[in-house]
Amino acid sequence: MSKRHLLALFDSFDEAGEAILELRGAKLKGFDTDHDMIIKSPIEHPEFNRVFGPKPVHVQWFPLFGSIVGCTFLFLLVSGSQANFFEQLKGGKPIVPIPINLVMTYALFMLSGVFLTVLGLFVCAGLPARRLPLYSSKVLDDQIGILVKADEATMPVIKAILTKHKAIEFQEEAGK
Amino acid sequence: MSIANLLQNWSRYRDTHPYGGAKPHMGYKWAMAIDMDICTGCNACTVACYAENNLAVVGKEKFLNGKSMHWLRIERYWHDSVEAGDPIELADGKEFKEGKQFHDQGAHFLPMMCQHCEAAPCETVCPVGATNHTQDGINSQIYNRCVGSRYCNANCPYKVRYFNWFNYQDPATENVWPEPLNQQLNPDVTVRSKGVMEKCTFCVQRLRAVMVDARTEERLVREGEVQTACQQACLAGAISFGNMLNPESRISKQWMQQEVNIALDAQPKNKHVGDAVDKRGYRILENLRPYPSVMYLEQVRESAV
Amino acid sequence: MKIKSDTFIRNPKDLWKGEPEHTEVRDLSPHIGFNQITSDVVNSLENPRPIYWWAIAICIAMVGVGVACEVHQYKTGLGVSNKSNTNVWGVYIASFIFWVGVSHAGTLLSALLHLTHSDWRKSVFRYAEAMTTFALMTAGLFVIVHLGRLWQVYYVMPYPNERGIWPNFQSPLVWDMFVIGTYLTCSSIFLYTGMIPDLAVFRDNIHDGWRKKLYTFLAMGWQGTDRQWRNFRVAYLTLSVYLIILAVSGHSVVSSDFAMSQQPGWHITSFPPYFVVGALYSGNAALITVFIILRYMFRYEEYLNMDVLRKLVRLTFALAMIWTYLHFIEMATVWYGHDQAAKDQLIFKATGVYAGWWWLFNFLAVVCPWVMAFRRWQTNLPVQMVLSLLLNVGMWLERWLIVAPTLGHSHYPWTFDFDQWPSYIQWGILFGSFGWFGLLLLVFCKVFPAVSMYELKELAYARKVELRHAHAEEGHGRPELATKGAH
Amino acid sequence: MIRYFLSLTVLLAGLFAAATSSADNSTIGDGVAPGANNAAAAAAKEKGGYVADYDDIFKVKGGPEAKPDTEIKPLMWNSVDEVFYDELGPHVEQPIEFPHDRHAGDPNKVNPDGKTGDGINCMYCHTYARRSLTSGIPPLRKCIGCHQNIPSVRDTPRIEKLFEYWDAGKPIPWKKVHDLPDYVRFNHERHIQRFIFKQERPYKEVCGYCHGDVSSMTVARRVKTLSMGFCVNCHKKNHALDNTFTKAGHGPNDCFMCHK
Amino acid sequence: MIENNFNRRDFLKVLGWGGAAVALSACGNTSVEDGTEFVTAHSTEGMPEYAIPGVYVHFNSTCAQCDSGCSIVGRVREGRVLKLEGNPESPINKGKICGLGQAGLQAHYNPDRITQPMLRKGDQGETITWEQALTLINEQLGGVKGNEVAFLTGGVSGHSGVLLKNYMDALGSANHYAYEAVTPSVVRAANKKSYGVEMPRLHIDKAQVVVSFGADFLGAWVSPVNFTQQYAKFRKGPNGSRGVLIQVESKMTLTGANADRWLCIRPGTEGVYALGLINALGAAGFKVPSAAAAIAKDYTAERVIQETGIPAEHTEKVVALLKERTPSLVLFGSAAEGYAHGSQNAAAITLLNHVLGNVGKTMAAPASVPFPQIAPKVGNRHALHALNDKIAQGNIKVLFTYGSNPVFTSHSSLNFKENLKKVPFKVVLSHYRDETAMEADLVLPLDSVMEDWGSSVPEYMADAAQINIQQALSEKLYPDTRGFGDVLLALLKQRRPTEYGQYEDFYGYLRNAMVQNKAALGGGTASDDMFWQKTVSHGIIKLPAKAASALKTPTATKLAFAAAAADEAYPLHLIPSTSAHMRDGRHANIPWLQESPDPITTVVWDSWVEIHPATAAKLGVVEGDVVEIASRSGAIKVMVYVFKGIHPDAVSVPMGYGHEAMGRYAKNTGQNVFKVLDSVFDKETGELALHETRVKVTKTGQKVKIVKDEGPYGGGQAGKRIALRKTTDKVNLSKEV
Repeated sequence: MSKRHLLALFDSFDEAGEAILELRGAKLKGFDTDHDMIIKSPIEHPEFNRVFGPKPVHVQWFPLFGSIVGCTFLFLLVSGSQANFFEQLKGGKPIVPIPINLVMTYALFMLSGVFLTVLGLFVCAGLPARRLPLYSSKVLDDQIGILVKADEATMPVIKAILTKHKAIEFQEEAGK
Repeated sequence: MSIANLLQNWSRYRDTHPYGGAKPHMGYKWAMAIDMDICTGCNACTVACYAENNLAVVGKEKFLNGKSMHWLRIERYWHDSVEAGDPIELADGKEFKEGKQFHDQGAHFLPMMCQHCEAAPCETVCPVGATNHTQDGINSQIYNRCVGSRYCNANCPYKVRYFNWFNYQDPATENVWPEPLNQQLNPDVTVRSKGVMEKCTFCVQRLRAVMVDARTEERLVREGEVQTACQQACLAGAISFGNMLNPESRISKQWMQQEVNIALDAQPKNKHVGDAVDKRGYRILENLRPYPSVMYLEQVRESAV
Repeated sequence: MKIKSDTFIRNPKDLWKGEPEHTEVRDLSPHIGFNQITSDVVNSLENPRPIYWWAIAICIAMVGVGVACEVHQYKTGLGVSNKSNTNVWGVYIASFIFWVGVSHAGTLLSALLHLTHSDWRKSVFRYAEAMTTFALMTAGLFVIVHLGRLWQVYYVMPYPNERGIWPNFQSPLVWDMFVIGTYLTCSSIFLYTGMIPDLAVFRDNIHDGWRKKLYTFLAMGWQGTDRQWRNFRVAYLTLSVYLIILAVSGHSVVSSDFAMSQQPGWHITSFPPYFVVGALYSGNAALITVFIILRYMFRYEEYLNMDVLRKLVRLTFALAMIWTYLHFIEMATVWYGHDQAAKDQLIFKATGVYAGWWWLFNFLAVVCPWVMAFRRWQTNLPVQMVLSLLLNVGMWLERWLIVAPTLGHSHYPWTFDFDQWPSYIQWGILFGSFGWFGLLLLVFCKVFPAVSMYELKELAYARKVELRHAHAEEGHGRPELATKGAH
Repeated sequence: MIRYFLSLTVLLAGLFAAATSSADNSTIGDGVAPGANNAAAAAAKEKGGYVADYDDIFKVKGGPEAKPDTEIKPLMWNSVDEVFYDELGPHVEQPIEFPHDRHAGDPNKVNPDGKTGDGINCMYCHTYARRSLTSGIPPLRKCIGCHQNIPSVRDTPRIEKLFEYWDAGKPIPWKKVHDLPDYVRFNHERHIQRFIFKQERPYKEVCGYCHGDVSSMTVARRVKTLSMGFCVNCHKKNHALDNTFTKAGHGPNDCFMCHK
Repeated sequence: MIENNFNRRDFLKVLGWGGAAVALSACGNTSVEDGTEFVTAHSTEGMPEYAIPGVYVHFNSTCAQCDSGCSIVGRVREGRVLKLEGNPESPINKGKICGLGQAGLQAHYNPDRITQPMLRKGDQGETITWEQALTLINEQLGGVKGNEVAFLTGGVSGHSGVLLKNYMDALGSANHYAYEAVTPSVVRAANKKSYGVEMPRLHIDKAQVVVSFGADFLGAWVSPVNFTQQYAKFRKGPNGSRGVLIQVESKMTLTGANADRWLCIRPGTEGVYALGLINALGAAGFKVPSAAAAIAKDYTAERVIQETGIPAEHTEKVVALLKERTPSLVLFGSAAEGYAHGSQNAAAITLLNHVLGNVGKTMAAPASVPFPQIAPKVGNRHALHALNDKIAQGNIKVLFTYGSNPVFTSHSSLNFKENLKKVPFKVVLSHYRDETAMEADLVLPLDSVMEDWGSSVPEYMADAAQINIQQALSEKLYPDTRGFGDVLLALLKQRRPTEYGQYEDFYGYLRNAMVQNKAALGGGTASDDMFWQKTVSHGIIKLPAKAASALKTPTATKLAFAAAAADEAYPLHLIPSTSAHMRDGRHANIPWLQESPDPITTVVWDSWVEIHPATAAKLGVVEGDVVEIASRSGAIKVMVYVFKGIHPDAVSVPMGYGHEAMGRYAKNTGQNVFKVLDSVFDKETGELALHETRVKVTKTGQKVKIVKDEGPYGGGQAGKRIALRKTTDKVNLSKEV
């Protein structure tokens, strides 16, 4: 049974929310709400949390790791290089002055943290992403899009439900 | 390998270098003493310094703009205003405080050059480490490493560092050494290019020459074997220079006799003033704790006249 | 596709009018729809008011002046900037601090206010963030311009080289190099990350040539799926946390250039907070200036509106007061301290050759901000324009009066030097730096969304929610949370 | 997570250690040092900012007639047409193509020109090396001193040229091959004293460490970078001998020792 | 990990500095260039064994920057003399050398030296060869009588002096004039009169108190290097009490700046004060010879105060000190001698010395050279006037000038420059194209001191008699310059070929002359070569000391001092001051000297007028104002330096500045004070009285920034502990190391 994609566009978050709930309730065969349905919206949609329930986010672990590694590395770098063959004698100061090295350690603490945060974002959010099979530029402008993937058989049912909830526009894959 | 160095010799790298702490100078600690009672301010040392160290003669306009290059400058003070130290006349000539009618106890000449501080404020701030403290207690200045941030000068309490504002060796623009004047240039001293800081080096080229000979003969440099240019020129012999770690050297005896300890920022002798009348030794701006290596001997004036 | 919108039909004459007192303005009117936000922003980029092009031209001219001066200085040597062996620093270092300071306001708005969920920032933080980045770039230029042998600036960078030597990590200048570099990198990353959703909108709405390619590349296939939004929120929060720390540490380190030294008037414990607050203060003033310019230039009246301006002005006033306090504290600690040299230094500033400038700076930076305390002037554009400029002049003077008098009047009387005045070269390069900064900013605002669309949409959404509650209380029906305008 | 962190730290540390120690590799070339320094030196020479060569001095002292007929071409980026230039410095065109291999080469080895070397000690001609900063090129007198007693090669072109200079009473304008930048203070005497006379190493090894195997060249050619890293690597090594200046056996690690 | 051929610029690109990196690499300026790296030494002959490239060789010679005759050591490397130090063997300077001497290098390498003989064509000069020049001189000398030839020199001594004398004899001319503009000739005369010698040997180090009437013996007086070294000993006080220096003068000299008590005296009243001191000493119970007492008795304390303006308490202290601390030493210099009654002042002061019993204790008879022909012929100002008169009468047809610059240093009322036009043929032997050379018909370029050979005998010898050898330290910079001796020899060969034909050059003559007398010169039985080698390598011949004859004690004669008449039109005294570096201006073209600040005022590169604050207030001028200083003979415009080291009735302008020619460094630097000097002469010696000029100072309204080293606080210390001074009388420095 081949699967097909359907993108429905809504004007209002309420409608979209209702539609999702109903799709969920419908318990359609071969249609798993968690995996076969993707919401696209111009802003983050607080309304839908009650629909999906909270989903785990792991980005925050990356900076933790990055910062710790980064500052360790930098401290080694700085004090190691101070202790090389050309030790730079500074009158009245030790060659490896710890508090001073901490300043730069702190800087790299943040730098590496930021780098890994972005890395984390890309990894977790799957960026850069390839364009999904069905896409309308409206979803970033002013409409909420619901992209569903389902058997051809169930597709009409889904479409009906969406239409019921004032889906103003549909996009479908061409049939095979 | 640096990491290995770090781990093996950690304690060594934690020593404070080189004064005070457990780290001694390696065989040498060059220091100077200047007796201002017999310094006549004749400028022989200044000219000798120009001759020895390829100093640029900047000319009238640049001198006026404070771009003069004298590593060793003779400062002339008057002590006869109402409170010593108050300005006698401000730049615009108006009398700031009414002093005596005449400078009737003469002037006070003070030769000022890089003090080669043991805890030099200039060393810590140089971003590229162009100025460091050498093993033998000199405040080094590596011209080719200098990028010209001028932070060292900004942080120098004595303002004895001089910056190459122009390309003084370029015959096209600043022709400081026109043919054949340039043939006098000392081959042992770099002619500094545009944009680097320079300062008194205790005539390091002379020191290194004798130190190399000494190493070849497997000994230390002897007292009197080397003189700085200013010391050699000083007519009155007011400048003495030598290795402080050599107990035989005149310099170490002088510091000892004057009870000036290089590792202190306040000399105990100054606490009991009266009885130390002929202990004239002191170091300028000692209280800022740069621990300078140049000791000055106070000028004396006869009170019987 | 071009999105027609009524935002164009607007009478330019009432631009300089402040909002009337009685009308209750919100930071965003609840009647604005998502579509309108998109179309406004996109179209404002398409054709800004003609003054934009004049501004560009002027900026390029200014940059030209600066570059000419720098080339002359590079060829002849730093001497042409008329410094002396006593006054080794001058306008360059002062301007460096000034620009680093300007950069801080952006971080404050975009990061700190983001954490505290103060929504009014949503329309201004984007260009503020851009200012951060560009101000830092300008500051970096000044470091290089200042060097005697700027062709060897790479000596300052710690990389394993064949010479086997390293920079001197004890030097505050190297800390600067580290921290400012970090700050620049991070803030530009922050700027970019925050722009991704909007770039996606542009990708969808712009259809011509290189910009399309650019946006497509930068948007990285953002489609606003729930997964993307989820992670995006957390990442952005994390970044803003880092940015706040950075901003604080950054200017503290810059202040340590002076505080770590031994010179009277520099060696002051309270310098780091003093610098940081001063940075926020001057940065906010600059923010107001740019606010007014952009509002007119790109027809952002709807979003950069009076309510936002008022909040901005109030914030600036608050910062000004904190800074004033620290300013007096700093003087007090010197005055009642034991360091005679520092005391002399202070007296010298107030009575010596720099006295005129010093009092002017005190007037501009301490007295002038009080104008902001009056509600009637908080939204008066001409007043705020002039005022913000004056404050910036004052704050620049503050930096210059930290640098110059101490050098001329430090520990050693023989070398005191009171009559060094920066030559036209220094002024020219300073002048050019403003052009450079303006040019970067203008180009940015033309190419990238200077106000954040998705955050505005969030704001609009929040307003609708409020509207709904209001209606609910009044017992009318329950209006939909439509993304369209409510008309 | 923790394990990841540890492993990565160790990895980075190792990498960094390798990086900082990579100067131990004595064949590191410095992108700028030798070339650019020559260029800058020559630039200043050309500017006439100072008298750069002994024969310039000679010219000034002895008047125009003593001016050497070929002057040293400035080795500059912009004069590549005159001097082919690479990272190791100039390929110098010497006035007389002096065959080092013939003089200093191994007596038991046959050179390309079918002759064996004479195995003459470097310091026989470069006689100042052991008592001066500079190794020195022998006065023409020295060449003649031997060659007037070697009739066999008397009329070979190079020797002809040699005697032309001699008869004209002119110095041979040799060109400097191993040209250190002017801010460096390199002391031949000290190194020779230490390694040849104290440690009694073979002179070929000692001289060759910096100059390469000259005895196999005709005209000397710079084969080592002579960059700072090159010096440093040797100074790092432990040649423990005396205990006067530094306790350590390595060369001085004090900037002021080699920089002037 | 870094790959081997790691490139910095790549790394910069990695850092994203690409754009910048291109600019950097384009510049390529990565090294700080040294002036003088050498390929190496390669020469055919001439490259002596000792000349190892990179190794210094030291040659001894004699400094000729001034007439003190210090022995110097030249540090020579690769044929270039790089630095001058003092020769420790010389009793005069004992291994030291002053700034002026150091600067001899730049006199040698000076870019403005004349390199070829020049002949005047209209107002152009064209270069000619030496042969042409010498033949030309010969022709010119052909037509004139011997007495119509004159030779004007500075002080000369040694063998060039001998040749000069012989040449004048050969010409049959008696017109050799030794002229020095700045020289203590009245002092010499007075000494001669009082002590029987012109310049007694001074033992400053033996004295406990030195009272100096304007003798700047630390700066520019007679033999400063030697005196400064004595002064150092004197301060340390070998016998336990630190020596006390009292300076009595109207304008603070370098010596005055080092005095324990600087007494500002009304110009010209030094003699009065000396006699006043004698009187006071007598009154204080000091044993004063009756004759002296008789002369001094009129000079009561009141009169002294009234005339000299020195307050009583200072005088009393001085008297007390002189009374209790002996021996003392009284010196007098330009300040005392420079008046119409200068000789009277001098006599009074010598008398004071006698009264104090210093003669024989702190002053001794000098050693003398057994060869009178090489003895120094010191110059004086009178010579120029004599010559000038002759020229004015048109009695001089050929004039040679060497070692002096009369057009610059003669006061304008002499109008020497105009008179010079009356001389048909003027030959100037000079290093620079100075003012006199500009007037010349033929200019002959001289070797610098570093290139020339010679011998000299210093006027003031610190110990036994000595002869200084001047050795060529480097080869000639320019092929067409010749030494003074060589020129004289060449000229003599024209006159007395038989006698001097044998000598190839002056070196040969000198060597021969020395070697011939080697017995008398302490050469003993050494071979000629040995002796000559030794002589040259030491650079000095110390002659066996003869028993010095005792000094004659001064006799008291009646003295009369012309009271300084008040002058309404020209109220102020002008004091032309001598700075140690500028002297009479012959070294004005040496950049080092121009740039090294004047010790007292720290002014560089310009001349200034010192005015006392009170006077300045009266005139309404402040520092930096340009004022016109007008005398009866002329006027100059100089900037004001308000200064408390000068008498309110006097203003002081340094000599030596204000050249109109001579070279790039000297030309138009400052103002020439000689221009304004009146021709007032000392009654006895006929010397020009340098300090007698009266001037009026008027404000021009112009204002300049005065170029000086001192900061805006002047000599103040802004409350910091920088320069510390002890004022005490119980410090004992003799034990200090």
